[in-house]
Amino acid sequence: MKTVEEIKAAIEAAVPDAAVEVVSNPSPSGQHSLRLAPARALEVAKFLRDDPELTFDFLSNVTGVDWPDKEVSERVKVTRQVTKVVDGVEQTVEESAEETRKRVEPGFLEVVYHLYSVAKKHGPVVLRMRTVNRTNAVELPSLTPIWRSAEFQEREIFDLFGIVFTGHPDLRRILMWEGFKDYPMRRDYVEPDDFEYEPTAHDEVLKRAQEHRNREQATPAAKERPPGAPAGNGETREQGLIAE
Amino acid sequence: MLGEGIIKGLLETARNFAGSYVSKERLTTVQYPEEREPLPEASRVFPFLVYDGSDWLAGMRCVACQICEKECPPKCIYIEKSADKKPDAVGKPQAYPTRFDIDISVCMSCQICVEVCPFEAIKMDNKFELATDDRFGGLLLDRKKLAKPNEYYHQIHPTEAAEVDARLAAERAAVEAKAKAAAEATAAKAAAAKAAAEKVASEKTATEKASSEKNTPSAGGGA
Amino acid sequence: MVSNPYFALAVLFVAGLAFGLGPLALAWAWAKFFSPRKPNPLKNSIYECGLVSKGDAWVQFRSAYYLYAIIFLIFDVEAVFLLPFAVAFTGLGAAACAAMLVFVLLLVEGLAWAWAKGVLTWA
Amino acid sequence: MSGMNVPATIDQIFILFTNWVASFFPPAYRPLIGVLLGVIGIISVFPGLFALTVLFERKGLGRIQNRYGPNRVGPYGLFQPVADGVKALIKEDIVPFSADAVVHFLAPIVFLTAVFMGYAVLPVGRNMELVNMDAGLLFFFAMSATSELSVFMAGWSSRNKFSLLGAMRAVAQMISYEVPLLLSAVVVVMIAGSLSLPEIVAAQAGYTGVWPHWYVFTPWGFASFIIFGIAATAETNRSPFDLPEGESEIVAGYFTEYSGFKFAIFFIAEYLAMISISGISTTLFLGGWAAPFSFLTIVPSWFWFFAKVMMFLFVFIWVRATLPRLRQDQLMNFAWKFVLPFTLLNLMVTALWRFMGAGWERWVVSTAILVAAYILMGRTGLLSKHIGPRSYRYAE
Amino acid sequence: MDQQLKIEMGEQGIVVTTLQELYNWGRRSSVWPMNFGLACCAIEMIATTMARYDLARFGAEVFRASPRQADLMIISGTVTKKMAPQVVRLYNQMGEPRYVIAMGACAISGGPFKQGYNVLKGIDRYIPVDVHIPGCPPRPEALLEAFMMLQKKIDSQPLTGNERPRFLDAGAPGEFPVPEQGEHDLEPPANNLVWPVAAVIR
Amino acid sequence: MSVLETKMERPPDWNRPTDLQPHGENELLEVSMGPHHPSTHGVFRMDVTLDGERIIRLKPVFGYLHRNHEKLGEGQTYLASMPYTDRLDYFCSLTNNWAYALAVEKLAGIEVPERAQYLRVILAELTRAQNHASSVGFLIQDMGASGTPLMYAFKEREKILDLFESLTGSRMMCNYMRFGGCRVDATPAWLDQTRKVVAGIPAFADEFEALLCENEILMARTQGIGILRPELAVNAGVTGPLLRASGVDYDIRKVDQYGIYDRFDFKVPLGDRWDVYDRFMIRLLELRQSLRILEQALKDIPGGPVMDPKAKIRGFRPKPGEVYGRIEAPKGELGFYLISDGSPNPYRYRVRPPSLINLTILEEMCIGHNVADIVLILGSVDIVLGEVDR
Repeated sequence: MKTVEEIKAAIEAAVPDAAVEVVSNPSPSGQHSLRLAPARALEVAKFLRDDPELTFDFLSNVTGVDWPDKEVSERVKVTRQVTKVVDGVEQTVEESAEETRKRVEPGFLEVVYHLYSVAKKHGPVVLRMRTVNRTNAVELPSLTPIWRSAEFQEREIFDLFGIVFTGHPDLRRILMWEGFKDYPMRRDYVEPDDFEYEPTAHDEVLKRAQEHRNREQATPAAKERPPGAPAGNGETREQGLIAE
Repeated sequence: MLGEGIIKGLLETARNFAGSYVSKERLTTVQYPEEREPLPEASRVFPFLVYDGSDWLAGMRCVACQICEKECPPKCIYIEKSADKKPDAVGKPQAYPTRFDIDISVCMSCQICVEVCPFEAIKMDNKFELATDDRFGGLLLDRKKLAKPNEYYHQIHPTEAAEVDARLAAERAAVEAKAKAAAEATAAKAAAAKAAAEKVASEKTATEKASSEKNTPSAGGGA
Repeated sequence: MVSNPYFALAVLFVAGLAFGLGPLALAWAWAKFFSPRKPNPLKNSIYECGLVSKGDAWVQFRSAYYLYAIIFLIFDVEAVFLLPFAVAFTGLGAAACAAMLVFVLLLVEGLAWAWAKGVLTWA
Repeated sequence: MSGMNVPATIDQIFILFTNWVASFFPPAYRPLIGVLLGVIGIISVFPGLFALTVLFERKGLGRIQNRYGPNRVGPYGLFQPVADGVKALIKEDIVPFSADAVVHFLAPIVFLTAVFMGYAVLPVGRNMELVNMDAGLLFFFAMSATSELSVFMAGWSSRNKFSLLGAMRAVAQMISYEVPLLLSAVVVVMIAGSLSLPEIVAAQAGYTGVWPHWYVFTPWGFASFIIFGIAATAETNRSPFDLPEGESEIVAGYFTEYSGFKFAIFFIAEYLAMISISGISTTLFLGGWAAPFSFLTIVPSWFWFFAKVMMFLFVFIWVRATLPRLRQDQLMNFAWKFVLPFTLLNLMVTALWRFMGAGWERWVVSTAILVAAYILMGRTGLLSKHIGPRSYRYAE
Repeated sequence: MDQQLKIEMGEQGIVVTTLQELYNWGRRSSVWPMNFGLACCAIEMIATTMARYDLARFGAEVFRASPRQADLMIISGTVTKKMAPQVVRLYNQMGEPRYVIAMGACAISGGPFKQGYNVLKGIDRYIPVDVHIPGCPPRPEALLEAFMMLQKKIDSQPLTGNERPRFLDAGAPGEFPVPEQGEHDLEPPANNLVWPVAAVIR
Repeated sequence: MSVLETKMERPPDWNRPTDLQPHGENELLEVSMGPHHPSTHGVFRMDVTLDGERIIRLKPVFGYLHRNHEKLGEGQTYLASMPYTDRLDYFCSLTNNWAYALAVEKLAGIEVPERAQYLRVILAELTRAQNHASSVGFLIQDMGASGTPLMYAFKEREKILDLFESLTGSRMMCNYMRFGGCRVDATPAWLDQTRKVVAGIPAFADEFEALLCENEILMARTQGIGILRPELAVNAGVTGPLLRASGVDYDIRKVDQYGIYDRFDFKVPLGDRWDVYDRFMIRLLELRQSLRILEQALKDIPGGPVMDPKAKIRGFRPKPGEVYGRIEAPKGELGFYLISDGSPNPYRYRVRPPSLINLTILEEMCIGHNVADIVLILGSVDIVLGEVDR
């Protein structure tokens, strides 16, 4: 099989303004990937599938990855103009110094495609695409028209990461229910706090349970309930005691 | 011919029907509450805590290092460490768990706690008849319920327990040997120190003596 | 009246009815005295694999039944005609049998025609 | 008592008992008593047989599947059906709010009553039938057709989609297998010359050597018997024709919305229908209550009847344990394109049989025609649908 | 039931006692489970009905697919928040008397998947559970044991009096509200009639 | 000749199968089959629109068993995810273990000792054997047989589960493989027992085939049903026996030769008619091939350690990077995609489930068929919901 660089060259020969970048992978697996520009992705994908030498007819895996905004602190060499008194005269000189800067690298969402060839029995080739940011309406082109196998996987990414795939024939939530608002696989997703009555002995859970209990007792519903109303199958259950 | 395959199938089932009256292979039911298949030795259900000797609290191998609590994938272990210390299996003073809970309504029987435990303190039980109608009380095992003697461990996993015991014994022997060596070393050191000290002392006394001797005349002289 | 065979049938009919209704009445009484029925909109809604049933089940069902029903009717009538013939068959001559054969063959032809026309293709 | 024939007494013991009970009443009431006792007999014996069948089915299935089956409730699990009955009685009866409550209620009752009516004409032993009707066979078929109607009632009234599908399947099945069922019985009527079931039994009486003159031992009779068996399986919704309740496809089919004892009634009625249709096949093809060998005639007739019925039931269970279900279009195709033509052919073969006299030639000719037709039709049927075993290739 | 008790009850009303025994015997001996599998535990549930363990010995191999005809719901596996309304609805559609076995860690508490955002932390937040079987998955024998425990429980339920089970009590609710799927979570997160808020005593 | 060597002709719009039109003026019936349905193999749901009994539209609905596997995997260590992989395809915990271990080993560059490789092959093939047998049993069960084939399959499965239990301690959730080997070594007694069980499987397969293969009802029900064209199968990412039943020679054991599969002599059966019967038969034939591999592996298994001594159980932190590792699981290609950022937890943990992707073409295969057929087609895809929804 061709190396990633060769494939890149082939793509660039076929789709001139493809703007493919090689992303190297430092792990021993050596699966380097190609980053596509979303604008030309469909053409590149079509080329990869139909090129007689490559024939990546089998799209195995489609994944989303969330890269949240991250604060990078780096040491930068800066040159700045400083007014100094040199030889008794005040002048502006350029001086280079090192300083620690904090900047926020803007986050993005990424989609990773793993391609194999069934006809030629080679692979994988890894394709990646990035969104511009992490808002709720980020768009990427869908590769489902090229490979049907992307259909459910892209729906899943839409469901869990919130990437909208343009050109997808049936983009609906797949795993969560219709009407669910969040994107749970994003790294900043906060899941609903429903451990409150969990009877495990973990302290934080117990604390939350206590808080919940206080909240619950303040609600009118709890007051309406007759004391000792049958709970469970007839027997009045001892209110879930955790005692030692 | 139409119907041939059907007849073949019918013969097959008939064979099984008749066979169920004669062959054990064709009547595989184990009538559970009365008959039981012996569990394989490796069989695992939920963890328990091993203790040595007869007193479950004193002999508990667990030193509340909380590794298992951290490594437990579903986070079903909860440990509180004691403030004081008691001697462990080896004899070293160690902390012990004042609280060791396993929520078996969460536990996934993965055995990772056993793998990561450096003290051979937590092992897998093979008792599976734990059904209960008590959602909370019945399914939260505290350290009292979890503690099982080493003999029980030997009973359910004999090979493994023997290995563990050998390992522990070796460790203990090593520790003892080390302790002994250390003790000897300390003794020797102490002796050496003593000797040195004595020497120093003797020298000192000698010098003192000398000095005193020296001094004495002067003192004497002074007197 | 009693010797009439239909009397026995009537008795059996009543008994069969009682065999069904008796336990139902008993079950009703049990529910009345001990185990109260608690109908509620959730319990008495239509079962559809755990979901709320959408749309009505009473729809006009496929028309293919119509053709089958007609063929069925023809052959059932044929069978009714055949039964008296069959009862008398042992005493009949070859000519009468040939006549009957023509009758049967006519129907067979009808079946063959329906078959050839694709009526008997249940898609 | 020297003049008394002991086997004959045992054979007629129920008749004698009835007469004995009736003798306590004024003569005018005696026929009434006879009828009542007969009805009581039917109402008690066949449901008892139902309970046994259910138990044996569950145990038999168990044995076929290498396990025991119910064996804990009572000795050897004998009380299992009783417990199920008690459970069904106390179970809550749910009628969906949107269902047609009247029809929903009537369907099981109609089913059960119609099935019971069928037993009226069934000769369960020598002189043991409730009604000796001239058109007994016709009456029986009329009643068995009613049961399908009630299945449709149940499915339609529930207003459940799965029930509806089940009901529609039941209708399709009924209209397809009613005809072969009737026509294969016509064959017997042709030779026996009567629609009365006792007379059909009588027509099969007698032995050649030790062998009985049952219709199943003739080529046309055997063919009819097989067709009748297939059609009967379909009529009673038994596997592999259990489409109306096809559990793996349409949940529980027409009785999806039935609970409590109404569901139990469906259950009972289905098994009773199965028993009664086994009884009819026994009567038509297996000589009814006649002993299988001439030297066994001392065993009472009712024993033989029930033994043969049990044998049928065993086959039903056996087939259920082995075969997967047919699909609806296959079921219809099989009925209209294989069974019906074959039945019509069999009709003609039967006529030929009568006209060929008593020689051995008629055996050869009718067997040859039927076997040839069977093989031909079976092959073309399978080939036209490209159905058959396959061989497989391996990647190099 | 010991002899003394029997005599006492006999004085009170032999009819009720006999009826109760018959009633409980019938219920206990003919528990038909619902053909209802959720996840991994369902496979062990199937294994329990298979030749090796043979649930049929107890008369319980009649798995009915329709909830109308089933007595026992074996919650065999993880109940997700997407599935929970359906489970509760199915439970509601079963005829009384009905029982629930929560099989496996997931059904009891969410089990190993407890931390998941789509996993219900125990089915007994919405419906009453009779027997819990811990294990992941419990062995088939454990299910059989739980089944026998359920039978014992049925046996101990009186027909009349204050101790009678919920479904014999006209005042007790027969309906268990189906939770709604909200924008972030199920609403309400639990049915307070069956799931009392835990009191924390330490 | 492979179908794929010919130039594939694609219809212009392959994205969605077109819905059929009802006959005449029939009213349509909208039925949801599942999530509680006897033949959906779990909590799967198909929203079908019926014209009579004919399917004219079908929408699969997933997520009823979405257990947040991937999210949980990102929140805990590499090792802690291992027992969770057992619960993906809960029929085949050992192949799941292997796929995950393989991915992590690739990510961190860990070698696996010889004996461990052999043990992995033995366990994976045993898993495949029991999975195929029970999947065929479930298929026939969906066809309406009252459990007999399933019972026979489970009888055999119990024997294999006994082996798993006596080696790994658990019947289903084995949690046996580790990064760099296997958790415990197999005793000679276990190997002997395995040889005995393996020797008994052919008799079972013969019996099973006699019971089923030539049964006319079974053939009539399955032949010509649910045809899946090879071009579509490849394009839709279908893998495993389903793909091979469509006549495409693609077995990852042969293609990637992961583990030590290059040492074994086995063949890949292929179907020519692409229907349900082919899938059923391919599974039975693959079962026979698995037995061949098992015999060879049990003969050749060497001694030695089962764990790479350098491998760490606790505090395992692979270097930053990413990997996609895949194996031929009994249901198809099971892959794990991992991104490491150097911390003890994977940054991204993704499972490529064969069952979910094999369902992509469910709609195409079902449309135009009967209600009775779709349960068969679904059964022939052989899904496990734990893997579909994760």
